[in-house]
Amino acid sequence: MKRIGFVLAMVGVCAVTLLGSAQAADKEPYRIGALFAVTGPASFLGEPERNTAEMVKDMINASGGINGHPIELFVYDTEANATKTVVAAKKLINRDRVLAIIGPSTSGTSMAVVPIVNKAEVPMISCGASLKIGAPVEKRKWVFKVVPGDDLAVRLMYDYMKKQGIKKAAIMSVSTGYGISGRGQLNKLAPEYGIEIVADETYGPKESDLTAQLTKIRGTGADAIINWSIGPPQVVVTRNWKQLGIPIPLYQSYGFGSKRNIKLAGGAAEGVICPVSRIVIANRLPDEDPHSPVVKRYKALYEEKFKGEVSVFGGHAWDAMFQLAAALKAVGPDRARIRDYLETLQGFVGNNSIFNRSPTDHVGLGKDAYVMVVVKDGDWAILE
Amino acid sequence: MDSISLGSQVVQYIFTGLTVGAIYALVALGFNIIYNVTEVINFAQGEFVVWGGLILAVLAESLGIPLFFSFFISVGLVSLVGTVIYWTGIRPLRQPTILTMIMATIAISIILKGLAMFIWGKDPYAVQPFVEAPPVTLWGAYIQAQTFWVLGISVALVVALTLFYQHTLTGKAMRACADNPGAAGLVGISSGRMILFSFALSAALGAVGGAIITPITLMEYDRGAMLALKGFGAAILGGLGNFYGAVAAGFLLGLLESFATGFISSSYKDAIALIVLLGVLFARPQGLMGSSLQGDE
Amino acid sequence: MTMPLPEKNQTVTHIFLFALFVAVLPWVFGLSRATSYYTDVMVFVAIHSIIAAGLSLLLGYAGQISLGQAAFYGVGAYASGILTTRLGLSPWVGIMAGMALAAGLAYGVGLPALRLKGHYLAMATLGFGMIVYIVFNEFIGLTGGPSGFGEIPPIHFFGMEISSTLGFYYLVWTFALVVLWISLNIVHSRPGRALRAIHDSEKAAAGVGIDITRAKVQIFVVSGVFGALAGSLYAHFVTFINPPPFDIFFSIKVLMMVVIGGIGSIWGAYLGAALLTFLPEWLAFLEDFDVLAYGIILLAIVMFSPDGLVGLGSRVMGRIRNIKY
Amino acid sequence: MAALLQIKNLNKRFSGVQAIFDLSFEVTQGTITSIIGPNGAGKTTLINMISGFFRPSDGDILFNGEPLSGLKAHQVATRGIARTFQTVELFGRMTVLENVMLGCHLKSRKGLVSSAFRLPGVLREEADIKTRSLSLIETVGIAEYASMKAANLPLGEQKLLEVARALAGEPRLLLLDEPAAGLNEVETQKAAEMIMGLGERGVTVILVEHDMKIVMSISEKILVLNHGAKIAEGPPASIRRDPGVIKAYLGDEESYS
Repeated sequence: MKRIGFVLAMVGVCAVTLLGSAQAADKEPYRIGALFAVTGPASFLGEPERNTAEMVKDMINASGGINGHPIELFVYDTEANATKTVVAAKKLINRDRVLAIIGPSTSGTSMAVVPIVNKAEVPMISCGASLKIGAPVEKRKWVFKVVPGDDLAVRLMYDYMKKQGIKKAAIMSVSTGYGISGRGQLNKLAPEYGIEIVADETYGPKESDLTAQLTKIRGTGADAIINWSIGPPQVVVTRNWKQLGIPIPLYQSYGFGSKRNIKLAGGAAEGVICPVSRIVIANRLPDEDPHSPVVKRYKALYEEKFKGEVSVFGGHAWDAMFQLAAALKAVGPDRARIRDYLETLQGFVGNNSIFNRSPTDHVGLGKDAYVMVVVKDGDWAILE
Repeated sequence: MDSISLGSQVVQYIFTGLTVGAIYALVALGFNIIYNVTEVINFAQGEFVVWGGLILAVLAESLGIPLFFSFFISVGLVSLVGTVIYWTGIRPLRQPTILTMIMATIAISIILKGLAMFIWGKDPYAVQPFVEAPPVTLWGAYIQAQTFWVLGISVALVVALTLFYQHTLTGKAMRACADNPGAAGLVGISSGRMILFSFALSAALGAVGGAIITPITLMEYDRGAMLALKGFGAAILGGLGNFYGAVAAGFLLGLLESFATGFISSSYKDAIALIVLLGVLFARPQGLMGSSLQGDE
Repeated sequence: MTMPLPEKNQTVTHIFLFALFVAVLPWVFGLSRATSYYTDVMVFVAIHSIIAAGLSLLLGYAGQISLGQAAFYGVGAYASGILTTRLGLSPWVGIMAGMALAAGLAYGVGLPALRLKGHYLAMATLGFGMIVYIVFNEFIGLTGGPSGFGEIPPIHFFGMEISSTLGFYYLVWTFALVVLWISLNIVHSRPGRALRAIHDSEKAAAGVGIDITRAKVQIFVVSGVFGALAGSLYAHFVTFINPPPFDIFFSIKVLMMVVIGGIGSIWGAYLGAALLTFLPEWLAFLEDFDVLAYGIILLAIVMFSPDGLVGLGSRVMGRIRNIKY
Repeated sequence: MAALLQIKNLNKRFSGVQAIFDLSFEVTQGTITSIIGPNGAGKTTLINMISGFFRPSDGDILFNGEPLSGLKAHQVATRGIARTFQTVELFGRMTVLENVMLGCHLKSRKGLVSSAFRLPGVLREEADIKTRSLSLIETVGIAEYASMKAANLPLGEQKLLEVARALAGEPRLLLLDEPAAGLNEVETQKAAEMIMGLGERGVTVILVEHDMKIVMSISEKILVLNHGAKIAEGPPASIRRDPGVIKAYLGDEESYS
């Protein structure tokens, strides 16, 4: 059944491509810029984002563009480096004359670009997670954000932990922007949930062994370990946790939400608890979940096209692209009006949340961006 | 609730330090092998480790070739990479000064990293432990089986290298270069062959490091630079060109990091290791590598 | 490398011509939309040139390697950023404070480190750079940690706020040209001659009464001050700082600028900074392969022109001259 | 006349090997003193200790009545002691003129800051140094090579350049370590004349040399070392007849007469 659906969809896409390219060609393209960390230390963000943005562009162009205008997408690799990002942003604005910018991928590079887009008056939809990107609104007139803040994930996790009767938690985090942001929220919100932080360990993104940190934590009498990182260390910590036979549960950040991590951990991931984005558990989402159609569509398209597992991060680019497309469709190629549209966007259903923005909230995310899951039999199982 | 006695913690830190230190030691040895013949630090050394691990992952996990064979094929292939590097990147250098050779090795490391990204992508790869076995309990500490492989193979390599340098003709010739660095020069057929051989050997050593550590740590394309830096630190701490120094310094750095994590702060473990390293460097009497002006000849 | 002593007027003339070239460049770039953003790239070329000039003095003239220049760059950036945003001080105070702090650090580190030779010195400066980088990451209260901080105010010049790219372009190139002038002055004078002497023979240098340690530390301090100046300018241009631009890989990049440009030539440092800053822009069309191409180009330059772009240029000029006669 | 240099009970040991053994002697201002002895007698070691390159194991070196102990090489140079090296140590990548200008290092003042900003006086001092250096190059007779790189000079001229560079610092004491080694007949003659000229200009010279013709013809005093110890000291005429010297050193020296 599914396969036939796919084939039909592909045939449809091809047909629309032929028609659309003929249709869209005669109108001036809409130029959109994108700044993604395709290579470098944050490529786990930038690569799926780039892939997704290109895919969405192709989809829109294949279906005849926006009001007949095709999208022209300019993607530059920031390597997660502020210097490169600044130059690339200037290039997008001055050379490519884009109507709006999607990205940058990381919080740091997003912050570096904020003053540039504000000055040039170019709307930007950042794919960084930090709360500072979207606030204070007075200083972020042209800046919007699609990624749920870490506070949402932390709150969901603490809520669950509280129900499990956990009183003392040990934090481990990677010493990058991703880890430090999560670590900050973990420390800040713990008292609200009556949780005491008994250890706060960090490690580098290329750490090869974390048994020393785990051993130190064992000596603190913690009830649970929370690891906030992305990439290889979160697999290493999972394996080390199993190897050391540590009897307390291991919680991970939403970055763990990839089947690949379960596979790399080679069985050690059984029992790991983490908040994940809906895209990770797309197949199990009930149909009544309002995100279900978006998430399932995105997952199907991405995995078909790129032959790899869809990631939560690519979903940010999906949301950003479609928000921009909606704006362009409604107001046309006018930067100021695109900004106004994005600022008052209501009821936009994205991968993680339903967006309801306002002049006082340039993020506009709901509180239910994540779902708690546990690894069971090599797959995710929804908790509660 | 979980707890662990101080003694068990110490044992755990020792084994963690030794495991990590073994890799530093192997990288440092690789530096020394090339340094002794050419007086050059090959900054692409870390990439050999990465390639060793990644090739092993492909052979053993994706192609399903038995681990034993995969291991040797991987080491052989990386050693070939080392040879190719010498032929294409080092030998064609005109008027090679130490600085241009270092620049060349940095450029080569960039190329190798770029190639690895192209071939394997950006995701990490895993390899199963050499032998599936439960962790060993030692005074309340848990030691994974692979750790013993890492330590055993590292020690075996050091012994083999020592025998090689003392008892084979090639080894003796390379040692002659080491005893009189510079005098052998960078020109001439025989020293050219020695350099070629040193690249192949140090690449093989790096590959072994990558192969034995990947089951513990995973491996991905951009890990090389950090490994090279740590290994460089070990090579310097041990005294450039000194094999036993490199091994001792590698283990020492690994232990320092793991104890600093355990008893001070994991945030500053690298800083602590570096401060110790700098302290040793600054306190080192001038005689060895210091100013020849004040030395006693 | 011959080092003729140019007459004073010759140096000044060269700098003046170069200044003219730099001054009209944005207008040339502005002619085509495709190159308009090159003005921004050129701002970074100027910033990179300043830090590379410092390393060129240290490495090309005194023969002392440093893999820790990014630390000074970061110290300048953070000093400027913290003093202006937290204490509301003038950016000029921030710049001066950054340079003073870098000078102190360079003195403190240089005194023990510069007694070391070759690879040992490389390791010591590398370690210094890594420690400073860890400080940037971990002293979160002061530096904002990995997340960094923003809203660093622009520089005011005689009451005029310099926040446009073009305005900053002229400001930063003024600094870069002054640094060029200072560096060339040092090279072509008594202290510069002493540095080159140390590079050639430490024995003979001591024999003619040159205080080797002092000379090395002095020039290390100068290189640190230049690095901090570059960092401060970076902070006020980008207005946001976080640690990655100041990591050890930037130190290695500065080293490559100096070597690729042509070691033992201040002009070479500027040329190298320009090439290594523009190269990624030119290679961007290769997308994920740009890293590979970048490495291959670097290797090719090292291979075919070990004395860098300056050497390549002078050989080409020589050949042209031969054809003429 | 007062002694410019006094060596008192000087000893130098290299990891157990006694290179200089309880050596004492004096050098009078304005004279040429030669130090001779078979290879390994400790001549160069002595020069290295006087010039601050080696530290004595014990004993004193007094220059102008003040001890030099503990001073580094460049500080010794500051006191007015210049030297040449047995194996020529030039600044090979710099021109002949620049080499001599470096010799003026101690006789010029301008530091980093004033040079960096071209403060007043920098150019004038630079011009002065240049003029003085050019005249010194002329004095030693290598004027035609002024703009050649030092490493490309013939050996004889390199040795002369070293002397010119040493003289540029206007030293009170000049230590010459085998200035004639490797030179041909004509060059040697030239060197000898030049050294004589130095003495006449009031520079005190200590000469280490194997060429006995030079030593005998220009020295006012000769010090003979063997195995690090002094075996004779006196004017050429007495050294020539000293049986100990002849036995230890001159016995097999056919060329001597």
